[in-house]
Amino acid sequence: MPKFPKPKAPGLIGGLGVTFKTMLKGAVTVQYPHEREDPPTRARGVIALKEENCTVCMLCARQCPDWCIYIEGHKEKRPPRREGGRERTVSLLDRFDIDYALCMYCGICVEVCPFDALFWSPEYEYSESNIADLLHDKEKLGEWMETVPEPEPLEVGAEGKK
Amino acid sequence: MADDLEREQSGAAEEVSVEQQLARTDESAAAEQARADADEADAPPTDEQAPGEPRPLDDVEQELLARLERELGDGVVESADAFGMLVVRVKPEAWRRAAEVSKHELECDYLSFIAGIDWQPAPREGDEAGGDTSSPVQPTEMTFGVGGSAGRMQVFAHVQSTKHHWGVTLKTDVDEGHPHAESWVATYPGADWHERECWEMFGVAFDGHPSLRHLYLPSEFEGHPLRKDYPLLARVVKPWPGLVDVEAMPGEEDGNGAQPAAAEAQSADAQSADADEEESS
Amino acid sequence: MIELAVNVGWGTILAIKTIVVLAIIPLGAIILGYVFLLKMMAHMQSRLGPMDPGGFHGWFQLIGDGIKFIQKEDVMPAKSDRRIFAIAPAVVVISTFLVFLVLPTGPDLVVSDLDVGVFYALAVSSLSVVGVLMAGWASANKFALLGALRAAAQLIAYELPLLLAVVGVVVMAGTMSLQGIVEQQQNGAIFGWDGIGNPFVFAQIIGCVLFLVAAQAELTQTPFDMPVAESELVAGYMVEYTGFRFLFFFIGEFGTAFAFAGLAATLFLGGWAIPHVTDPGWSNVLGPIVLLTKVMLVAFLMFWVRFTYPRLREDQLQAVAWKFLIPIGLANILITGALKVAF
Amino acid sequence: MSVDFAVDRQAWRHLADAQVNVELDTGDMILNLGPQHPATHGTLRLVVRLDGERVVSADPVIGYMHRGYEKLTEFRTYPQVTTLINRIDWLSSFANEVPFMHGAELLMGIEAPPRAQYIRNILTELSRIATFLLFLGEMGLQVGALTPPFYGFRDREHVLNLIEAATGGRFHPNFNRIGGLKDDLPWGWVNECRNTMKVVFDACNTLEELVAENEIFQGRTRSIGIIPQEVGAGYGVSGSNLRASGVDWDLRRDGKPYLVYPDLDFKVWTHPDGDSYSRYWVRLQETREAARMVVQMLDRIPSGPIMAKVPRIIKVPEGEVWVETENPLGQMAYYVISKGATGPFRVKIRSASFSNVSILPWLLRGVYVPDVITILGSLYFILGDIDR
Repeated sequence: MPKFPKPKAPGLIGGLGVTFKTMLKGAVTVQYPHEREDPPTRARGVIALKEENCTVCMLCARQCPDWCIYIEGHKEKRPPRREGGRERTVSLLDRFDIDYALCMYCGICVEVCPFDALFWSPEYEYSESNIADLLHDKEKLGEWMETVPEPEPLEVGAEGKK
Repeated sequence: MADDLEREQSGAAEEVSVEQQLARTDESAAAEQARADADEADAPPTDEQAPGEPRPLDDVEQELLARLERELGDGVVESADAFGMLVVRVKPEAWRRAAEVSKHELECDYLSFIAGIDWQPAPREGDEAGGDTSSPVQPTEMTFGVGGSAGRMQVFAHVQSTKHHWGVTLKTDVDEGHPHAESWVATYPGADWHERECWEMFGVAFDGHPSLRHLYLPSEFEGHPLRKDYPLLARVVKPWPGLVDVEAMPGEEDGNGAQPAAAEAQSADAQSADADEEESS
Repeated sequence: MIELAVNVGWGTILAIKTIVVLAIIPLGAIILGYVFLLKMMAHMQSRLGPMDPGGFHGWFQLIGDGIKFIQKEDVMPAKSDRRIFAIAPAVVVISTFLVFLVLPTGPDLVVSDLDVGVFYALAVSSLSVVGVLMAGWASANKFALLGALRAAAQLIAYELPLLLAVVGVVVMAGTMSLQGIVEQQQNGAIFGWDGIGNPFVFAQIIGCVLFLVAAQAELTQTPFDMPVAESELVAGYMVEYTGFRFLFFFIGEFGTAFAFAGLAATLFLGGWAIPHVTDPGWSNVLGPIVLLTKVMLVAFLMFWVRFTYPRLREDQLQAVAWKFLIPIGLANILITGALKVAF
Repeated sequence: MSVDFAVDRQAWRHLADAQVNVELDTGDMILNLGPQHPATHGTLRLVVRLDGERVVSADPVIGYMHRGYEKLTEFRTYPQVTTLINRIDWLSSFANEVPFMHGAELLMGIEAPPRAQYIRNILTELSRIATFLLFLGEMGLQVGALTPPFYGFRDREHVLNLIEAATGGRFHPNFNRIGGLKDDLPWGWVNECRNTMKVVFDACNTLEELVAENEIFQGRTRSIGIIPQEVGAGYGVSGSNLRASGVDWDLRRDGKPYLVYPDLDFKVWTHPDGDSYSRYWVRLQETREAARMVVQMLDRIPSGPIMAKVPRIIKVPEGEVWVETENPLGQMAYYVISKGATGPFRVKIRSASFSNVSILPWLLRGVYVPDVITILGSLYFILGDIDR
C-alpha cells in the first residue's frame, strides 16, 4: 500500500521553501515595451530584400512551400559596362510581396536565392491588427535590410563556409 | 519496494550529476578533446545498402520470416528487406492470422501503426492545378514498392517487440473495387484508431472492427483524402505564384519575352544553377 | 467616538459603522488581491506582476479591473434560472459582510460585540455555501453544478474542524465574545511572563494550525480548491459569471479571506491588542493598524500555501477532514479542557 | 499520523471491465471536456460519461487540428517537407526532423559527417530537455499547483535560447538538411550550452522538490492511471509512458543505431509502477540523463565539415525505408516511400501521441474526474502530434 513514503514531511515544507526562495530572487521577465530582448543573430524574424541584387529569377517564389511570395518584373536595356560593349538587358522588380500571414519562416527562399538578395533579420515588431496587412511589399522589405546583422563567427572546430 | 528502488536510483543520479556538473568548462581543453576525437571519428563508413539493390536478409530477419512461414504456410506471398527491416506481404485471408502470429510467435507485442498505401500515381493536373510546376513529379506508371502488390491499394502495418527489439512490416493487398481487410483490434487493441484513420483516409473497411467511424474528419465528410486521386484543394484554388511574370520590353513580344511560362521557368532554373555553386558543396 | 455617540445617537453611528464595514470588504479584497494574488504570486513565479497601471508597481491594476468588470455587459446564460443567478453573488458577499460585523478592530471599534461572537462569525461565514450552490445550480452548466456540489460537500465537511479548532480558544478564554478573547490575550501571561501578553497561538498551536487548514478549505483555496479547480472544472460555480457579478464573487472570495485572516489574528495572535497599552484612546487609534499587520501575516501564510501546493482530490479532501483534522481537533479540546481544569 | 490516500493498486482490474455502480444507478451525465478546456492543452475533446464524479466511459474526439501532413508531403520536395514536420510535435521540432532526414539519407546512400551528427544529437537532446522541462512544470498545473509551470517555462527558456542561437528558430528550427546541417554552431555556443546544463540540473532539483516530493502530488498521482505493460504495448504506447510501466525499451539504445547514441554512455530509466507518478518520475530522470548526454557530447564534438556531398537538386532513389527514433514523446517514425522523384511518394508519419492517447478510453474507465486531468497530463501529448 503506498502511504506517505517518508515519516518526515520534507515535501510540503520543502515546496514552501522553494517558492519563498524564488520570491526573494529577482524576476526573470523582461518588461517588454520598456526594455527589449535582443534576439540572437541568426533569429529568423523577418525576411529582408536587397532589391539591387534581385534578378527576378523567381527561384524563391517557386521554391516557397506556401506560395507566399509574389513577384512581378520587367526588362530594361542598360548601357554597356565597358566602352563599345553590348547593350545589357536587365530584369527589374516591379513587385516583390511576401505574405507573412502565410509564411512559415522556413527560410528556403533565403537559401535558394542565388544572388544574395534575401536575408534574415531578427526584427520581430511588425505585427498588424488586420491579417491582410501582413502582405509586405518590397519597400517595406527593403527597410528591413538595415536590421540585418553581420554573420557571426563560428564555433571552434567548424570549417569555414565555402 | 518501488520507493526503495527509486531512492536508490535517484541517489545514483545525484552523484553522477554532481560529477558531471564539475566537468571542466575550460574551452581550450574541450577544443583539444574535440580535435582528438575528430581523428577517431574518421571511422570506416557503415555497411550502407547501395540504393536500389536488394540486400539479403540477416539472421534475425531469417528467423522472423521462418516463424511467419511456419505458421502462415502459403499465406506469405513475398518478403524482402528494406534497410534492415523485414517486409512481408501476406495474403488478404491471412491478414488477421498474421497479427496473431506476430503477437504470439514473433513476440511482437507492440503495434506501431496500421496505414494504407495507394500505389496509383496522382493524376498530373498541370496548369489546372494552379499552374504549379514545382511539386515533385512522380513516375506516371504504377510501380509497387518493397514486397510488391497485386493492385492499387494496400494496407500495411508495423509491429515490434519490446523484449527482443525486433520488428516487422506486414503488407496485404486490398481489392480496389471493394477495399476491405480484416481487423486487428482483437489482437492489438491499439489497432482501433489506426484502422479508423485508414478507413476514412483510404476508404478501406476493416471487417470485425467494433465501430468504424470518422476519426479526424467531420462525419459528413465525403471522399478519402489520402487516395492519390483526391486533389489537394489548396494547390488548385490558388494560382501558382512561381509563374514567371516578367513584362517583356516593347518590341520584344515575338522574341524571348513571349516564351511559354514553363519553358522560361526552366531556363531560369538552369541559369540559377550555375550561380548556385555553394549550395552543392 | 464616545462623544460622537452622545451627539448623533445610536442609529446614526450604526449606519456609519455599517458603511465603514461595507467599504472594508472591497478594500480588504483589493489589498489582499494586489499584495498577494498579483505581487507575491508573481514574485514566487519569477515574474513582476502588473507594473504599469497607476505608475508605481501597478497598484491600480485591481481597481482598473473592477472598473472594467462594471462596464462589461451583463451576460446570463439562456437557460439559467435568472433570478437565482442574479442573487447568488450577493449572497456570498453578504455572508462576508456579516462576519465583519463582529470583528473588533479596537476597544470600541466594533459594530456589535456579541456575547457569542465566535459562534456567530463561524455560523454566518458558512452561509456563503448557499450562494455557491445557487450559483452552480442557476448557471445551467455541468461544470458549475459539479463545482457547486463539491463546494457544498467541502464547506460542510470543514465547518466541523473549524469549529473544533476554535473551541480550544474559547475554553482557554472562557468567553465566546471576540472582544473578551482579545482582552484575555492582552492581559494574560505565559508562565508568569507577560511581556507580550498571552497570544493563544502558543498554547493553542494545534488549534491554530487546524484553524488555518480548515479556513483554507472554507475559502476554497489550494490545496482545497476543487470547487473552482481551474484545470478540471474551468472555474467551477463561477464559470458562467462575467462582469460585475463576477466582480462580486471576486470581492467575496478575497473579502472572506480577509475576514478569516482577521478571525485567525483575533483568535490566535491577540487581535488589535497591544500588550501594556491599556488606554482605550491609543488602542482605538493603533488597534486597526496592529490588526491589519497581523492579518497580512496570516494572509501571507494562507496565500503562500495556496501558490505552492497542488490540489487534493475530492475523496482525499474528505479523508483529511474526517480521518485527520476532526480527531486531532477533538483531542485538542480534550487536552485543553484537562489542562484548564488542572491549572 | 498519516492520511491514507491509497487506492487499491489493482483497482483497474475490477473497474476496467465492470460496469460501474450498477446497483446504485443515479443516471449518467455526459460531460464534454474540450475542445476548449484548460486541461487538454490544445484542442482535444473528451466526451466523458459520468456517474457522479466517476467516469463510466470516455471517448476522445480528435481531429480539430488535423492538417493532413501525410497528404501535404506528397506535394512537396524533400527540403520543403522539413518545414512541415517541424510542426508535428512543436515542442520538440528538432527531434521530428532527424528521423525524416535520416530516412532520406539512407535512401540516397549518403551519411552526414560526424560533426553534423554530433550537433544533431545535441540539439535532439536539447529539445528533449525543453519538452520535459515544460512537462515537469505543467504537470503541477494539472494537479492544481499554480507555480511549477512558471518554473518550467522559465528554465526551458534557457534551452530554447540555445536552440534559437544555433538554428535561428525557437520552435521550428528547420536546421537539418539532407546530408548534414544548414550551418555550424555560432561562436561560444558550446560554453553557453555547458552553463545551461547546470541550469537544467538545478531546474530538475527545484521541480523535484516542489512537485515530485510533495505529498499531495504523490497522493494525487500514485496508483492513478496504471498502464500495465502488455496493455500499453498493445495500444502502441511508447517512450517514457511505456518505460514508466517497466518496459526496458529505448530506441536510442535498442533501435537501429542512429546519430551518435551508440557512442554515448547513458542509462535507460524505468519504473515498475506504471502510474501517473512513475511517468512523471521517469521523465524527471530522463531530463537529467539528457543533460548528462549533452555534456558528454559537448566534450567529444569533433571538428570538420557539417555537410556531406549532396547533389544540388535532391532526387531520392526509389525505395522504402522505415526510420524510428526515440522522440521526447515516444516512438516517432516515418515510413518513407520514394519513387525517385524530388519529393516522397507517400510518407506514413507514425507520431507518438496518437497511439499514446488512443489508450484513453481504456485507461479512463472508472477513474474520478480530477484523475482524468492527472492522467491526461501525465501521458503528455501534443495535439499536433496526435492530429498531424
